[in-house]
Amino acid sequence: MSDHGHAHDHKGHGDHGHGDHADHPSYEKTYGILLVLLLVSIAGPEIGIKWVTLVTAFGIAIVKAYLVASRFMHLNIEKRIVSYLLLAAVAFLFLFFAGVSPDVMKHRGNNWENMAAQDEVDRATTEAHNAPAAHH
Amino acid sequence: MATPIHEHHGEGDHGAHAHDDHHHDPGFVQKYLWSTDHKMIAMQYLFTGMFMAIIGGYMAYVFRVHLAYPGVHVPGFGQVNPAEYNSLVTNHGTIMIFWVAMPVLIAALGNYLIPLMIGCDDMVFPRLNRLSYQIFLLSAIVLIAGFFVEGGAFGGAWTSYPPLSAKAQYNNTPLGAPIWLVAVALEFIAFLLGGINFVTTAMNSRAPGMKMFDMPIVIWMIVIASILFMASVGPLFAGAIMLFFDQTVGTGFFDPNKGGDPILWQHLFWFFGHPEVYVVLLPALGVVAEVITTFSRKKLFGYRTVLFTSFATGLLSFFVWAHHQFIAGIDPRMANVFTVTTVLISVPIAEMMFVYIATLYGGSIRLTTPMLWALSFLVAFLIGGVTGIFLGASGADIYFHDTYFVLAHFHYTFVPIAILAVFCAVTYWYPKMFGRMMNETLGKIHFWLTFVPFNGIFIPLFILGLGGQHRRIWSYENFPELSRPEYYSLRHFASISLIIMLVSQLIFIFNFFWSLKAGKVAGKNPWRANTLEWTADSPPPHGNWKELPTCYRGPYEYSVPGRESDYWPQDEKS
Amino acid sequence: MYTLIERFLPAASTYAHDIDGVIALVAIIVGFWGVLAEVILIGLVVAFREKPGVKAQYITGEQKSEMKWIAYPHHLVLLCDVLVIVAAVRVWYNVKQDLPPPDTTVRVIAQQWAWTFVHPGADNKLDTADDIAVNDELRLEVNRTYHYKLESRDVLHSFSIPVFRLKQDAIPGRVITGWFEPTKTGTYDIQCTEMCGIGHGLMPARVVIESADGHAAWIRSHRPDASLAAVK
Amino acid sequence: MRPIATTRSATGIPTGRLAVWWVIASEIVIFGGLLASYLMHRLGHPEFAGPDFAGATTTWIGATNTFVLLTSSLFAVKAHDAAQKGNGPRAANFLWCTFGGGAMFLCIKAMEWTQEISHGYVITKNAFWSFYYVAAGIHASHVIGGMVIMAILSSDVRNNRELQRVELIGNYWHFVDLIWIFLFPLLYIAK
Repeated sequence: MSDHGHAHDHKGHGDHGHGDHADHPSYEKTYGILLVLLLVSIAGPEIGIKWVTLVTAFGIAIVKAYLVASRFMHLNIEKRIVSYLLLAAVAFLFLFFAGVSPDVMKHRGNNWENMAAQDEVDRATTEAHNAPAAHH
Repeated sequence: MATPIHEHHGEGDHGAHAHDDHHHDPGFVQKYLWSTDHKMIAMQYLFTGMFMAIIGGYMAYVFRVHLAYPGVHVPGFGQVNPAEYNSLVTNHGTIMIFWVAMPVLIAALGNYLIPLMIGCDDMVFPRLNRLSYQIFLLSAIVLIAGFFVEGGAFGGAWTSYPPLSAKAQYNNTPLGAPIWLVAVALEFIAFLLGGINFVTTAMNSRAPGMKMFDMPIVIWMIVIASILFMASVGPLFAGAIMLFFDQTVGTGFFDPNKGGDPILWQHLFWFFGHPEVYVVLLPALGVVAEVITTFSRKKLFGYRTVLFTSFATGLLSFFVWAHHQFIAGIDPRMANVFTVTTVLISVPIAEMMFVYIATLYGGSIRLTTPMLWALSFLVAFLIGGVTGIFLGASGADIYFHDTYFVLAHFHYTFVPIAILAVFCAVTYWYPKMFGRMMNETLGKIHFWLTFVPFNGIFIPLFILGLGGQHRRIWSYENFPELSRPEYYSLRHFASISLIIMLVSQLIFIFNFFWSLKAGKVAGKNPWRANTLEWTADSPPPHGNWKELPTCYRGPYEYSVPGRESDYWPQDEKS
Repeated sequence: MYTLIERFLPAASTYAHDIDGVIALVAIIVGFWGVLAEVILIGLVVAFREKPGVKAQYITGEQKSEMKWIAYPHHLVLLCDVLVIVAAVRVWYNVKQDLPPPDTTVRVIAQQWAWTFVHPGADNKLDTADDIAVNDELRLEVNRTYHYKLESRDVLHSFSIPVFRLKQDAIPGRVITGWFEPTKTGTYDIQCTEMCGIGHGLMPARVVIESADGHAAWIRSHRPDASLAAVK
Repeated sequence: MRPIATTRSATGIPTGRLAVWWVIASEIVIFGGLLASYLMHRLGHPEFAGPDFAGATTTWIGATNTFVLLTSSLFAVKAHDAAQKGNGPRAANFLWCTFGGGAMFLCIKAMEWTQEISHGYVITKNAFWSFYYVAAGIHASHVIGGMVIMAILSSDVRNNRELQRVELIGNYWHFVDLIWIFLFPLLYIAK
């Protein structure tokens, strides 16, 4: 963002620079791994077992995310605080989910019932049975 | 990039005109809208905020008079019909929180103080800073535009709960509702940019020798507040986009008939809405910390205690949001969890209050105007704080929810934050901002004519709340329990107090502009304070210092034993 | 027992006094702390006004001996919080979570901007021919346990009966169940306490609490067929 | 004319990069709020797996787009590598490759959406499609933003000016890639 900053940033990089060239895993290799993972995540559902699908879909998404964050965004050689910062942001989302899902994800609870949502589920599922998938 | 304007003398003039920023004479724009100087941008925020405060105050005047004297022709407005009434209360709330408290406490103070107090020449991203103000100004214009469109301004309360806010057939403001939403979203973007700038500046650009724990409390508070804002506003921003699609293209994110859920918005809103309270509270507390230490010539009682309690408050504030929804249809079991967290947040806040009070012990207290504002903040905020316990306790909230007790409670927190603390800050840093002292006598008159009527407004409203008077009601005529004569006398008292409070602001405005010209010249450090901004010229030139200061000690070294002078500036070698 | 809130409003339900009790407890606790803090604050300001030749003391507040001035009140506040939480949750559980078996169930339907109260009628069953649907008037029999099934036809509303200390939002698409047991005969306000549009201030309703005979007479006076139309 | 403030680095992280980390942190909660809301509906509504919902999305198109973005991310990181070695022109070329990746992603998206809309799967079809278009739409707007920034930077970079910015835009681009890595299973695979 700045001329001075420029020079400085380069010093900043210098320190990492070594890391990058000496022992930083090669970008092409990381890329290869990512593509393999992508193929697995597509193949997963073909097996047709639900939990396998979940693992191949979301487990692998997390692995991919980790690879990109650590090796492409260089969090592996960045100051620790940044990783904590980003993880904290993610943590807040789990908090949000934990606080909200009892009301939004569930359709009935302690002395309340979400009729509209249940009707929607029934309507759509019956529809699905009556008219089987005929798209693309 | 546009070269920042170099202005030695004219800060005052910026001030004087900056509040009608929407002129279109290019020279004027170059000078007042296109500057990248953090002090100039702070002034822009300050005066835009004050301008919006006048609008918000006017709205309060209109609906208070209407409530006290139903059906009366309100001078300067006319008869208030239900739709207008809803728009007024909705936008009063929105403006006072998003267009007054936020820009003045975070943006204006943050922009002005962060570089000066940590001893650098500007924000790290001056152009980003300028952009953030321009987006903010745009958002303000968009919001006000909402009043002049077909159907009038949005009137679905500042919480904007769908389905009411989502469907024109329900809220009868087909254009007002989306415009309101767009304005708020723009405002969020402006403060995200600003916040990133603040946090990065404070993290990276401190003066040589200034360790993290040498930063003045107010800077810490503004940084923590910015981080709270960044971490909490995201879901609501996403929610705003979803609601906007509900309003404009008819999606059903919050529409139960289309598989959506109105409760989701409430959660998205309050997950932001509650931390937001602390986003504005913390900077106010920071200002008060600076002022009471300076005018009691005391070291802050436990600098680290204050920091850790504010960290704790900030973190806890993410775990309490649903106490706004106890009876709003969430699962009753969740209410118990949120009661615990909510009541527990009183611990760090109470602790912070104790620290501030303890700081006064053994001091040598000078009751200058800023000090009066600071003390009044503590007095009023204590009341606002303790009355919050009634509402955090789920059992009691069943009765109090959405009554005037709630309203009086949060005005006893927000008025100290957005009015008392802001006057405290302005009167305290005025000499630095404009190089001249404000008139003390006028200042004290203004103080008493603001603080006393403020209590006169909201103590009666507390009582009405105990009587079960609920909020956002156009007329009490239809509710026998609420239209008793003794209740009306309370409403009269509140409304008249409000008018007194509003009128007495003229004293401040006069004092402000009169002192620009006639106030006695302040010099660098009129209050004999320690923090770095007082070592720069008043007003500081562009770039703030000839050569940037170095920091040798913490900000609160007052009355150190063995020194004949009772203060010890941070940049003084020994 | 005559509570703070009763100075303003009668307590007309079985749990009204419990809720008033929580309010009283909190009032005592925070009243003590609030007054104490204000008195100390103002006292210190008076005691330590600037005096010529007297220099302020240098107290860091970081030593153990000084920290205790924060630590003691800190623990006391924590203790008070626990008291408040216990009291609040106990009442909350009784009012919102644990519903006693009903003698009668009424359906409360909110819409812009009116209330529809569906009484079960003589057979004491909802959704039968003799249901009595009335706009803006809820008819109750004193000392009888009621369940209400709360619904909304359009936007959020809130079903509030101040004399019962009862309040519950109505959510479109959901049915929320709650309870109350009137303890006083008379006619009182029902308020909508959730912003529901232009008419929010204009949807008042009344709750009429009658003796057993009075209520029976009212039911008899209603011919079912006519009332059923009102539901549709 | 840039302030000295910008050149200081008390944390040891260059100011620009630190700011980008904060940008990313605030973006995480924006997308996270949306995806958390989507996840609640997805888990609460089994019908989302059905034919008129996620069932109608085309996995292979989503997969292709994932591949495209991953590739563009590789180019972005190569650009950063070149910039660190002080080779501006090479960095600029890689930036334009990344730009190309983004463009291809958008084209594929456009075709995909055209096809779906022509099948009647418009944003108001049902809750799933509302989330589908909004989530992917916000993501696409980020792709466009990144492309614009890269186009602007490239000329400076080509002349070996402001090379540190290559890493900044790169980090942002990788983040946009990350979001898609999660959108892909959420919207396409979970049927």
